Order: sequence, then C-alpha cells, then structure tokens
Amino acid sequence: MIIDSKKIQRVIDRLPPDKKQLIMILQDIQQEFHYLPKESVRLVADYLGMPQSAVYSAATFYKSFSLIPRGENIIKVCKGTACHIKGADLIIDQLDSGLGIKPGETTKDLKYTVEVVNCVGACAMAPVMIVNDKYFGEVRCNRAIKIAKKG
Amino acid sequence: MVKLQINGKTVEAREGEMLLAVIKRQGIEVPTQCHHEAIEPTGNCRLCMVEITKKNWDGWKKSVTSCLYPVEEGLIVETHNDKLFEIRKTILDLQLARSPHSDYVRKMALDYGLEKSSYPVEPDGDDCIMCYACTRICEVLGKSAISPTQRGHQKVIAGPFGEAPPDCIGCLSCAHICPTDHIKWNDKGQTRTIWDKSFELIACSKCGKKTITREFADYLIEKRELPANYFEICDDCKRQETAEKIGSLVVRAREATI
Amino acid sequence: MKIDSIRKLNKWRREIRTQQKAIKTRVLICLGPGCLAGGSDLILKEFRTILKKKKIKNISVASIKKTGCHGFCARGPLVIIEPQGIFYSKVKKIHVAEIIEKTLQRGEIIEKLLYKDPDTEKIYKEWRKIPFYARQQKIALRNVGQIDPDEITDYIANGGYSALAKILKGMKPEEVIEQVSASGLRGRGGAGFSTGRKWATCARAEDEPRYVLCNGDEGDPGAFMDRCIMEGDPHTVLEGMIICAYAVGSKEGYIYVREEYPLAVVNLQKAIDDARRFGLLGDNILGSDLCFDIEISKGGGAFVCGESSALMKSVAGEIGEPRAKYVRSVLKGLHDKPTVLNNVESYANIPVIIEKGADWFASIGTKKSAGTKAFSLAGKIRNTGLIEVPMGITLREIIYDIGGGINDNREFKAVQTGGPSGGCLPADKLDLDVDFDTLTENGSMMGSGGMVVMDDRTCMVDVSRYFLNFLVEESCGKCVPCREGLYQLHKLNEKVCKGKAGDDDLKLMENLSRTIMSSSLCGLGQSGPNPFLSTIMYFRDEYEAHVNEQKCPGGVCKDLITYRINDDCDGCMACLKVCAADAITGKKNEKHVIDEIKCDRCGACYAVCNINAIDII
Amino acid sequence: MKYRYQVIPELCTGCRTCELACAFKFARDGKPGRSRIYPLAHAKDQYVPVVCFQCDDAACVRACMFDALRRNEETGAIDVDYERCVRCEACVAACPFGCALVDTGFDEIVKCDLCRGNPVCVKFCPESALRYVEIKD
Repeated sequence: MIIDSKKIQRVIDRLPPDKKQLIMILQDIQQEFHYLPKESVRLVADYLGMPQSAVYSAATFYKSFSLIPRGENIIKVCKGTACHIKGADLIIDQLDSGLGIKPGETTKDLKYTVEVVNCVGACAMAPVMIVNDKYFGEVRCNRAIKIAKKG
Repeated sequence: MVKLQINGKTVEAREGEMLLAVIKRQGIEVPTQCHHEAIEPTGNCRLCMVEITKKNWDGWKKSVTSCLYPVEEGLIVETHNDKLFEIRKTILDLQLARSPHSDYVRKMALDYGLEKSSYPVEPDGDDCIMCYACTRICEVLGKSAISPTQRGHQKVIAGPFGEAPPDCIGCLSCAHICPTDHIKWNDKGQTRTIWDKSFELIACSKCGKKTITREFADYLIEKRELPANYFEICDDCKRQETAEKIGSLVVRAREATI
Repeated sequence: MKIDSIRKLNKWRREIRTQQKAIKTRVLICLGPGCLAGGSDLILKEFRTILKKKKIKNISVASIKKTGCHGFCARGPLVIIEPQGIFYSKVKKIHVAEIIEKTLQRGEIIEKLLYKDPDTEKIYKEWRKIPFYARQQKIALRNVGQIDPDEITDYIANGGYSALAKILKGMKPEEVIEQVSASGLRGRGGAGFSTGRKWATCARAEDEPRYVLCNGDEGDPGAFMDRCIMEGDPHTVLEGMIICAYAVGSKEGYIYVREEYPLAVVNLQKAIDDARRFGLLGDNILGSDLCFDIEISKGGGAFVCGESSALMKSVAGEIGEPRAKYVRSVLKGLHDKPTVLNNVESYANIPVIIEKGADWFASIGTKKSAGTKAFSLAGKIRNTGLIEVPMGITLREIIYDIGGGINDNREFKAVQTGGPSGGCLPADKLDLDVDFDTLTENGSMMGSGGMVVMDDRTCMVDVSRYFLNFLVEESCGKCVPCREGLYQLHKLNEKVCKGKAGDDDLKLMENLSRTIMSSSLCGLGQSGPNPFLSTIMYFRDEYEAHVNEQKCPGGVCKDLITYRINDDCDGCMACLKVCAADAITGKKNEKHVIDEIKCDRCGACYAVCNINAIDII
Repeated sequence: MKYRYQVIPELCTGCRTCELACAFKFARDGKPGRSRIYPLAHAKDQYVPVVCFQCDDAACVRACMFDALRRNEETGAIDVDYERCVRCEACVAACPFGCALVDTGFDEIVKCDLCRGNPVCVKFCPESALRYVEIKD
C-alpha cells in the first residue's frame, strides 16, 4: 500500500514550516493515513529543515504514532489505575481471544487494531474502551467484542 | 572568580564552569562514562554524581551530576562517600546486567567489587550503555545522522528505520568516541561500511593509499571552504611533494646567487 | 467587534447579562467525559428537536445548554434545571419528552430521576444539598458544569476577564506578583512550588523573550481534573495565562495538551479564536499595550512530557527527554529563555485570586497549603467523579462523606494518590489532612489530585507491579538508574507476584529503589519507586504472604490463585461463554466445573458471575 | 620571549637523526612514537626536512569539526587537544603539507607541537639545519 508523496506533502503543507510544529504535523499525517508512511519522515524533515533522524526519533518516541499500517478501526483499551483495578486486563484478554490480536497488533485483514492507552481521563466510568474516538464506559468483559465490532 | 570547597579544600573556579572540570583540575578521580570534552554534557550515566551542600542549607545535602552543575560561591562538595559509592556501584551493577560482555563496563565494575551483576542478565542486552556520545558528536559535526530511537528500555541508537542513515558521511567519529566500541565498522579495499552503509574511500591519486570517504571530504570542502585538491592525495605523498617544491626553490635560489 | 477598552468590556458584560436574564429556566446537560459516554449528546439533540417541533411558550431552544463535567459522574448522564437546581441523574433519551412536559412546562418533579442516597434513602431534589456537592468549594471549577465552554459570552456573564481588566486598569506587574505570592497559591500540578515566587524569579530574569506555558499533560493515570477544566471552562486558563504574561512580561504562550484529550484541544482552540476575535488575546489587549498570544502545542503520547523540561523540549519540536534542572526553567526554559510553566488548575485559580484578593484565598485551606484542590475520585468508590474541596480536608471525609464509601460496601483497603510518583495509604491513614505536605510526610503525595480507591479485592503487590510496568513503559530511557533500574525493579516485582521471590529479593528491591530515587535525572525516576516503597511499608504482610506462603490475599496474582465454582452455581453458562481458555464445562442449569489445569486464571468468569458462585482460593 | 623555528634545507644531509629524536621524544611505555619531522630527498643527496609550518590560517584547524586543534599562545604551535580529538582524520586529509599524521602505534592523531617550546630535533641536528632562534622585536 504505497501512499504517493504528493498526498503526504499536501497534509504537511497545512501547518507552517516551523520546528515546533513537528508533533502536530506528524499527528495530521497519522490522522489522515492511520499511520506514518515511511516516506513522510523524509518529507517532514525536508519541510522543517531538520535531520531525518530527529523526525524518526520523535516518530518512535511518542506512542501515538505508528510506523506500520493500522486497522480501519482503532480499539483503545485504557489501562489507567482505575481501569486496571476494574478489569482492563479482562477486556484485553477477550479482545485477544475474539480478534486474535494482542495490544499493538493489527488484524491481518487490516480491519482492527487493538492498543493500550495509559489513562484517557475518563476514570469515573472505568474500565473504558474507545473505538474510533467514541467512548464506552463500565465495559463488562463479555461485551468487549460486541463493542469493538459495533464501534 | 568563584570560591568553593571540594573534599575540604578551598579552590577557585571560573564563573560558569562545571563542577567536574574543577574536580578534575584538583586531580580527584571521579568516574565518568558519558563525559567527553568535544560534546555537551547531558548527564546520562550519573556516575559523576557528587554530594553538595552550603553553609545556609543547615545540613541538608543533595547529590548532583558534577558534569552539569555550574560552580557556585560557597558550595561545599564531597566527591566520595558511602552514598556516592552505593550509587556508582548500583549503576555499574545494572550496566553489568545489560552489557555483561563489555570489558569497559566490567573493568569499571571491578573497582566497586562487582564481578557479576546481582540482577538477571537482560536477554536483549548489548554493549551500548546509551551514553549518547555518538549521537552528540554527530550533532556537533553538523549531520545528526544517528539518534536515540524508540523509548525507555527499548531505546536504541540508530539511523532512521534502523537502516543506512541518509545523512551519514562515514567519518567514524561515532565509532571512535564510543566508550564500549559497540559501533562496528570496517574498511575493506576501496569501501568503508558503517551503520549498514558503504562509502567509497578516496584513493591517493599518486600512491593509491586510502584516506577518508568521499562524502566526508566533500562535506569538509563545502562546510569549511577548504580547497578540493588538498584531499586528492595522501599525507605521505603531500610530504614528498612539499620536499620537492621547497627543494626546487632552494635550487633556483642557489642558481640565482651564482 | 473588538473590545478595545475596559469600558466596552463592562458594557458588553451588562448586555449579555440582561439577555441571559430573559431566559427563565436553563437546562444544563453535562457533556463531560463520563456523561458523554452515557450518551448525553443524544439527550441534548433530543431536547432540541422536541423543542423545535413543539414551540412551547417561554421555553426556547436557547435555554438548552451543554456544559462541561458537573462532577457527579457516577450518576451520569446528568440533566440539571436551573435556577431551581433540579438534579436529574441516570437520564436516558426516552426521559427527555417527559422532562419537558412535566418539569419544564408544568414544574413537576420526576421522582424516579432524582438522586436517592443509598445509605439514608433520602431523596434530594436540589443538587447543592446532595452530600457529594454540599461540602465542596469550587474556585478552579467555578464555571465547569455551569457554562457552555464554547460560548465566551457565558464566561463573560460569570465575571470572566474582569480580573484581567482589574490588573490592566490599575495594577503594576509587581503588584500582581505580590498578590499571587500573598495568596499562598502553590503549584497544583503536584510539585507545590510557590506560584508567586516562580513568577517573581522569571520577571527578574534579564534574558528576553519570556514564555508562559500551561501544563495540560496530566499524564497521571486516575487524574482528569485538568481535562475537565480545559474542556469545561477553557477561558479561565487563558485569562490566568494572560495575567501571568502581564506579570512576567511575556508575549508568547503555549498550552501543552496531551494527545489523549482531543476535545480539550477543540474547546481550547475555540476559546483562543474567540478571545482573539474580541481583542482579549493578541495585540493591545483591551486597548492596553499588553500584547500576548497563545498557541496550543499538542503532546504525542508520553507521560514523561508532564515533567517541565521534557514538556518544553516537546513544545520546541524535540523528543521529550528531560534535562538536569540545575539552572531552573524560570531562567532557562523553552529555547533556553526564561519560562513560567504552571498547571492548568493553577492558572484557573489566578483570576479569582486577583478578583477577590490574596487574603480571601489565603483564608481558605491550611496555612501552608492555601486555597482549594480539585480531586478526581475513581476506582472502587461509589461516587466516582470530580470534586473541589478546601485543603486540609481529611481522606476519610473525601472518600466517605463525599465519595459515598466503597462499592457494594466492600472493605476499604487503600487509596492511591499522586499517580506513579505517589503512594498507597492504608485505612489507618484515613484521618490525614490532604495537603501538599502531610501526605508526602507519610510516604505518598497529593500530586495532581488523582485518587484511586481500592477495596479488599485489590492486591497491593500487583498495584506496585502495575505502576512499575507503567513507568518502565513511560521512562524516556535516557539515564541508567531509571531505564535499567526500574526495568529490574519491575522484573523483581513480577517475581514476587509469581511467588518465586525470596526475602533477599525484597531487600535488593529496597536498596535498588534508594539508588533510583537518589540518582535518576528527573522526577519520573526520582519518585518512580514510591508506589513500591509505600506498598511494602504499609502492606508488608501481603509481600510476605507472596514470598513465604506463595499466597495472594487480594486474589489477583494469577500464579497464586485458583478459581473454583461453588454450589450456588445455577448453570446460567455466562462463565462458560466468556472463558477464553475453554476451561469451563457444564450443561444448562447444571453446576459448571472449571478445569484447573486449562484455566489461565484470567478472572473473566469471576467478573461475569452475578451470584458469586465462583470462589478464589 | 618569542622563538622562531627555522629550517635551512641546504644544510640538511638526510641523516634522519631528527626523525629518530622526535620518535623517541614521544615514546611511551617502551614503544617509540611516530616522528613529526621527515627529511625527504628532492634530488640526489639533496634533502628538505618536512615539518609542520604551524600555519596562520591552518587547513587542519579549519577542517577539525570538533575544535580539537588550537593555537598554543606560548609556543605559537598548533596543539592537538586529546581530550577533544575523536581521531576522525579530517586534519590528516586536509593538511596540504601532510604534516598531520596518524600514529598507528598509539592509534592517535599527532603533529609537531615544537616540543612545547624546546624542540628536540633542533638539539640533535648535527648540521644545525634546524634552529630555534629567539626573536628580538
């Protein structure tokens, strides 16, 4: 799945070429393509006048970026303290047995990606699942798969 | 000038100097790993920690990395005590678990009576002690070809995508500055390979002896405005040429006097 | 229309207030994170569609207002009707028509939607009287849950930007700093450094330019106060920052918002755009010669970027690796220039301190910890939610009087405060005052205000392992004691959880913790071992049970427990369906059996069994 | 007091004593260092001792990216700061006269530093083709 660099460049051009925009630009690319295509590291580096190694460092340091294609549906399971003691691991186990993928992995058909997030600030209704930016609170583990698929 | 006390002795230092420089000038041996004069201190290895206090802190003490702590008037510094010994010992103990085969680490650990790490050896360990000397020297060079990638325990020094770094010019500064010789390179025949990237070494136009990489020479020529032809022949042949040039001047001078 | 003078601002405020008086009843629908997940956005839409269709007299669509988090998340979705303060909880879309017809049109109260105190069975009509709210005092959260975050007019109507007007009209920067210092405000991010002193040092620094930064990273798991302020009342953060910019002489400000808070970014950006449009941000604010603008800098998903120097690296577009702060960031911060960095909640207090004066603020809370503190209650507590209480209140009052005690009346075991830098306090510490210093003296820390309550079904050794795992994942990896030390400490903690550790391992963990704390480069490493040290201090018996008897009293550590179905089982098959390891067998309505070899002790069956037919041995 | 290092090629007989003296001056733990001076023949029995000219706008100083080659104010020579030098050989490649050298024995970059103001090659040159004369200004 090669993404042509003109498309990437168009996303990059939305923000001014200032080094402090690095993370925001990478997030726009991630938002657009669900991951950071390999080409984007060079394009962003040229656009901001930064070494490619610095852009790659940021792409691998910040956990919200992925360098490998992710699924259409991003399923996030919160593992904040409250969610942990209220059974976040149970949800992860159910998703693993139901979708066959562990956190950080994507299903072969590129439909689902499961990710673990360290606290999304909705602790009042732990345990929390987020499917494509839609919040689900007080998730019982036996409903995890239904929520993941329904979205 | 700033007056401070190191291990009981009052010493003077220049404003803005770092404690480590003053300590070294006193001939006191403080262990360091990530310190190198050609690069900015970052305080990664923590071994150069010393304990500081002041008269008006009424006994309260703080341990700081001397490579980064600027000298202050009236500072009272202790470079060796039990607490610092414990810190240095534990740090080397941890490093032994990560880099069990590194002679550099093992030698330093022996000074603290450690032959083996008290922690299980890390399966994914290697000799890199993550001191950032290589990435920083490459930054001073102006290329920043390699950098610390990933985060936390998976942190690894590499070029983008762990592949041949596009900005690397094969100058080997990183390999030479690496305290544990973890950065592998080799020159075979015409080519030099480092970070999975191969370079063409300039061959002396006279005797064929290999000098530096073409990319490194071009970089110096462009960045430091050096004449390109300086790089085309090796130092041996340049000395011979110099002798001949001066020799011919001597001969011409002698003929002129006759 | 640019408000280019204080006179115009006051005139505008009067106009808004008269307009708002015209609307008799206001229906506030909470769109905080909790209620939103319960579908409160659908409730909002339902109100608007019905009202548009029916054109009911004196109830116009304008009276429906979305707000930030009202606080009582456990009872969400919430609909509040002002000015009577009627508190409808657990509202569903189907109730909307009924609310409009009965309450809005005929003024009747719908009994079933009111809050009933589970212990006293008392039913509360008015939210201000509910115990959860009664003991609170809101300064930073004064507008959150009351105003529409997208409407600058709401903020203005509630006295917004009057503090800014006050300082621009008659206060010199030094006077502003003097007021903030005299108020006794200390950093709400958890460090507790005097805000006034921080501003004063930055104002005195010779170097130019100076930056004003807001720390909206809130990486502590279990904390969501900053989120609710940024989403529920973004303008108070802006006003606090503008006042700070005036005091320290800065032209450029950044709000660093973590990546996990997209709605906060949207609401803050709307507030910034509105403030610029009305001349409250940008050049010549309110016609004065103060020029200051704010940009949002988005985080990338790194807990360590909550640390000041890492945050500044991130704002500058670099990786968030902290630097030694022997030269403090008020002198050399962002781009090595003098920088003031305060937490969202600290800025939210500033306008009120300027408005009502330092003495008023200092009179609240304790002598050394002035003012109030916002806390997020989470975990095994009945009334999960967001509260703000005066400093000096005890843990017991927060957890029992406000928090309503423990779920299903189980036994309280510990409360975790201060996130991964904090600790766990046991039952006999419940009467400690909550302020900056008391909790720290007892091995925990107030931190940013996250409070996670744990009951007897939690294993403290597992909690320590959880935090160490969190820190190993979030460590930036730059310095040896944190990268390698926390990694080994976590491995040892896992060994204890597996029942394979000996006493010497515990001693090794304690020694290692001391070195990590005294030699790590930044706060993450320096406070990383706190959760372990506080749990082994207060719950050493649990550690010994894991080490000596290979038992897990909390029934959590997988290697040390077995799940067994008892005779109460009615064969409903719920556990069989959920078991991922296919270890449960049994026919419908017959007692089921767990194959204890196949079972990987994940605990799903125990979680779904509603009649406690599964024992943990 | 200022000195000037003088080379008079006409007197040089190519006996290479200077080379020997220099190598032993920089010997360490029993191993000789690399000589910084090379008397080379430019015609039959005609020699020129080639040694660093300590140039004003030195190519080696310019090529060193790590500021490890610095003018020594007393001796006027350009010294290698071994605390900073990372042995990248830029200076060796850049010096037009080939007087920055690699001492493969000790694996370091070397160049003539006028023996810190007391050049041993001058002492040992039998023909005084090398001189270290005081400059009276």
